[in-house]
Amino acid sequence: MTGRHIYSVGEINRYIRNLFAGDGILSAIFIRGEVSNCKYHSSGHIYFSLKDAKGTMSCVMFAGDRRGLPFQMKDGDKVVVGGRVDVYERDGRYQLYAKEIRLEGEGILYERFMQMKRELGELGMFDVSYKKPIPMYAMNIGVVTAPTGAAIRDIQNISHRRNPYVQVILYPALVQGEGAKDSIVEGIHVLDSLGLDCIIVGRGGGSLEDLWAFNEREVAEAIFACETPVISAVGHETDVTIADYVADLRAPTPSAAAELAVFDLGEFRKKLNRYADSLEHFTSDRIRQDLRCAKWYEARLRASSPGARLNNEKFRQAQLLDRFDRAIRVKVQNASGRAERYPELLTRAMDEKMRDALARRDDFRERLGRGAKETLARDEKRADLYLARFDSLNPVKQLTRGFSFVTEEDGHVLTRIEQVKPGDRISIYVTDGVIHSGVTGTERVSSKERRPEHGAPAENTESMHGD
Amino acid sequence: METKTQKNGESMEQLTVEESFAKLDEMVKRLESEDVPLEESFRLYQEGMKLLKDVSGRIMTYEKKMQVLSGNGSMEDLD
Amino acid sequence: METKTQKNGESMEQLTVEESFAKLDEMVKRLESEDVPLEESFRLYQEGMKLLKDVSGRIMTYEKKMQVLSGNGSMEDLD
Amino acid sequence: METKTQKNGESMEQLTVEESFAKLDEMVKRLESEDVPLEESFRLYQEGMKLLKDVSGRIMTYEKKMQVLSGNGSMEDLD
Amino acid sequence: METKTQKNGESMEQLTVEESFAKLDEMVKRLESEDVPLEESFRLYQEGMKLLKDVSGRIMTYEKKMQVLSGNGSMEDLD
Amino acid sequence: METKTQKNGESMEQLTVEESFAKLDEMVKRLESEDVPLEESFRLYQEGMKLLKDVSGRIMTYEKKMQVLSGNGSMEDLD
Amino acid sequence: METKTQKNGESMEQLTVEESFAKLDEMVKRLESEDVPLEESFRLYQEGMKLLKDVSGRIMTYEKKMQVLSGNGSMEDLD
Repeated sequence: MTGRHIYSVGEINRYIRNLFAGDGILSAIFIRGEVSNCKYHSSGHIYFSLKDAKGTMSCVMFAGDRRGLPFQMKDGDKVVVGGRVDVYERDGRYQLYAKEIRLEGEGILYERFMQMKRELGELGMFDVSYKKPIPMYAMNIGVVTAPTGAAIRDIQNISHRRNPYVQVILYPALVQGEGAKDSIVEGIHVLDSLGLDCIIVGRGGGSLEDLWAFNEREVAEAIFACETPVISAVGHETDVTIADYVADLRAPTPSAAAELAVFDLGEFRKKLNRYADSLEHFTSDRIRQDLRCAKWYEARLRASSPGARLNNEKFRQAQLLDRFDRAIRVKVQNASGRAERYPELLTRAMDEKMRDALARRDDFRERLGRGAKETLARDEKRADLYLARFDSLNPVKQLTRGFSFVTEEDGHVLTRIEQVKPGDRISIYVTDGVIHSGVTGTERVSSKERRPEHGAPAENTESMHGD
Repeated sequence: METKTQKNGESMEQLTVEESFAKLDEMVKRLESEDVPLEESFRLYQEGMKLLKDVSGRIMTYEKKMQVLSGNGSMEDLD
Repeated sequence: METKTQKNGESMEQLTVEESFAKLDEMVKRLESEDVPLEESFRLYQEGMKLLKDVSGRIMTYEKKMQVLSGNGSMEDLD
Repeated sequence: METKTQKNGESMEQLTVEESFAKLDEMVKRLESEDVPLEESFRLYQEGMKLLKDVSGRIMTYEKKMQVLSGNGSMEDLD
Repeated sequence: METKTQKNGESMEQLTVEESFAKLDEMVKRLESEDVPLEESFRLYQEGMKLLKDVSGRIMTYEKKMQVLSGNGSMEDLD
Repeated sequence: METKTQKNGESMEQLTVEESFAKLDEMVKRLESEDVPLEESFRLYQEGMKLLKDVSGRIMTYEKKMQVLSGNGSMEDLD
Repeated sequence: METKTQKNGESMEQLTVEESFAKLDEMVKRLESEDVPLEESFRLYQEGMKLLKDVSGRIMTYEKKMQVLSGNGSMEDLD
C-alpha cells in the first residue's frame, strides 16, 4: 500500500458527489416506486422511501419545494417522483431530492408535461426577463376561454363587480378535446391584434387530461409570442400547466385572474380621494401654518409696537419738563431772594452813616452854643466887676458936709462962671445923687482966681445910670 | 416629467393613469416637505386637482357590457 | 431684497409669502432690539403692518380659492 | 450733531426723539448745576422748553398715527 | 468790567445778574466801611438801588416769562 | 480847600459834609479856648451855625431821597 | 486899634469889648491913685460908667442875637 495516495473519507465523499453532480441523468430524473416510511417533519420537510421489487431509495422533499406535491402523500402510494439524486457528504449516502411528485395514474401524461416543461425551460421561455407587467389600470381586457361554463361567468361577475367601466372581450374558444389547442392559439392571436391592455387565457378545473391543451407547445408558443400581457388561469389552485409557466402572470383560477386584471373601482376612487385629501391636507396645512405665522408676526409686531415706547417717551418728557421747571424756579427764586436782601443791607449801612452825621452835627451845635455862652458869661462877669469897682470909686462919696460937685451938661467940671450962661443946664452931684438944674445967672466972686468960662450952675439933676 | 408638464398643459392628457399617479405621488411628496412656499404649494394643489379630475374623467366614462368576438371578427354584447 | 423693496413700494406685491415672512422677521427683530430710535420703530411698525396685511390678504385669498376648488366639491364631483 | 443744531434752529426738526432727549438731558443737567449764570439758565430753559414742545408734538403725532394703525384693527380687519 | 460800567451808565444793562450781585456786594462792603464820606456813601447807595432795581426788574421778567412758559401750562403758548 | 472857603462865602456849598465837620471842629476848638474875644466868639458861633444849617440841610435832603429810593418810594421817582 | 480909639472919643463905639475892658482897667487904676483931682475923678467915673454901659449893652445885644440864632430854634428852624 506504500507509495500510493491515501484519501480521507471526506475527500472521497466529495469526489463521489462531484461525480453525481456531473451526471446529466442524475441531476434531472423521474423515478417510479411505492412510498414507505413517509414522515411530514415539523420543519416542513418530508422524508420518505421509494421502493420496488428490486430495491429501495431514501428521498426528501424540502419545505421550499412542497408546491411540487399536489396531493397528501401516504405510505403505499404508487408515485412518480421528479428531482435529482445527490450525495449527502456527511453520511456518505445518496438520496433523491424530490421536486415534483405525481400519483402513478397520471404518470405518463405527467412525464410528457415534465418533458415539455424542461424543453421549453431550456429554451428560456419561462425566463422572468420575458415577463411583461400586467397594467394596473387595464381598461380593455381580452379573455380566451369557453363561452359557457363557470370560468367566463366568474370573470364576468367579478369584472362587473370590480369595475363596470372596464371592457371585457371574450374570444369563445374550445378548451378541451380535439381542436382545443388550435382554437386557443387562434384566440390569443385575434385578441392580441386588438391592442388590448391584457388577455386572460384559461378554463375551469378538470383532470390533467382535461387541462392538457394548456400544456401543448403551440399554446405555449402563442402565449410567449403575444404582445399583450397574458394572465394564465387554468383549473384550480393546484393545477399547474405549461401555459402557467409561459404566461406573464399565473392566476390560480379564472376568478383570481379577473381579480388581478380588473382594477377595483372602489379602490381606485379611494385612491383618487386619498390624493385629493393629501393635496388638500398639505395645502391647507401650509395655509394654516402661514396664517399662524402671520398671526404670530402680528402679535410680535403689536407687542413691540411703538405704543408702549410712546408712553415711556411721554413719561420721560414729563419728567424733563418737571426738572426744567424746578431748576429754573430754584434759580430765579435764589436770585430774587438774593436781590431782596440788598435794599436792607444798603439802607442799614446808609442809615448808620446818616445817624453818625446827625450825631456829629448835634455835638457841634451843642459845643458851639456852649462856647459862645461861656464867652458871653465871662464878659458879663467882667463888666459887673468893673461896675463894682467904679461904684466903690465913685467921687460923689467924697461930697460930705455940704460940698457938691457941679458939671456942665456935657460933664465938664464947672469951676468958673464963664463956663456957663443963663439957660444952660448943669448937674449938681450930692452924696446921694445928682440934682439937675438950670443956670439963671452968674456972678463973679473973685476974678484973679477964676477964669471966666461958659456954663451955669445946674438947675435940675439927672440920676446916673449904671448902678 | 414635471418640467415637461409645466411647458405644455395639453401633454398631460397623454399621461397614463400610472404616470399620473406617479406624478401625483411626486406632488404630494413635494407638498409634504416643509420648505414648499405657499405659492408653489397652491400651484401644486391646483395642478394636482386638475390631474385627478382628468384621470377620473378618463376612466369613468360609461359602464360597459362584456362583448363576445364572433368568428368573422364582429362583436356583440354578452348577456 | 430689502433694499429693492424700500426703493419701490409697489414691488412689495412681487414678494412671495415666504419672502414677506423673512422680511417681517427681520423687521420684528429690529423692532424688538433695544436700540431702535422711535422714528425707525414707528416706520418699521407701519411698514410691518402693511406687509402683514398684504400677506394675510394673499393667504386668505388662497384659502378661499381652495374652498372653491375643493369645498364645493367632494371627489364625487370629479367624474 | 449738536453743534450743527445750535447753528441752525430749523435743523432741530431733524433731531430724532432720542437725540432730543439726550440733548435735553444735557441741558437740564447744566441748568441744575450751581454755577450757571441766571441768563444762561434762562436761555437753556427757554431752549429746552421749545425742544420739549417739539418732542411732545411729535410724540402726539405718533400717538395719533398709532391709534389709526392699531386701534381700529385686529388682523381680521386688515382686508 | 466794573470800570467800564462806571464810565458808562447804559452799559450797566450788559452786566449779568451774577455780576450785578457781585458789584452790589462790593458796594455794600464799601458802604459799611467807616472811612467813606457821606456823599460817596449816598452815591453808592443810589447807584446800588438803581442797579438793584435793574436786576430785580430782570428777575421779575424772567419770572413772568417762566410762568408763561411753564405754569399756565399749555405748550402751545411758547412761541 | 479851607482857605478857598474862607475867601468866598458862597463856595461853602462846595464843602463836603466831612470837610464841614472838620471846619466846625476847628471853630469849636477856637471857641472853647479861654482867650477868644467876644466878637470873634460870636462870629464863630454865627458862622458855625450857618455851616451846621447847611450840613443839616444836606443830610435831610439825603434822608428824603433815601426814603424815595428805598422804602415807600416807587422806584420810578429815582431819576 | 486902641490908639485910634483914644484919638477920637466918638470912635469909642469901635472899641472891642476887650479894648473897652482894658480902658476901663486903666481908668480904675487912675481913679484909685491919690493924686487924682476931684474933677478928673468925676470925669473918669462918668466916662467909665458910660463905657461900661456901652459894653454891657453890646454884650446883651450878642446874647439876644445868640438866642435868636440858637435858642428859640430847634435845628429845623435853621433854614
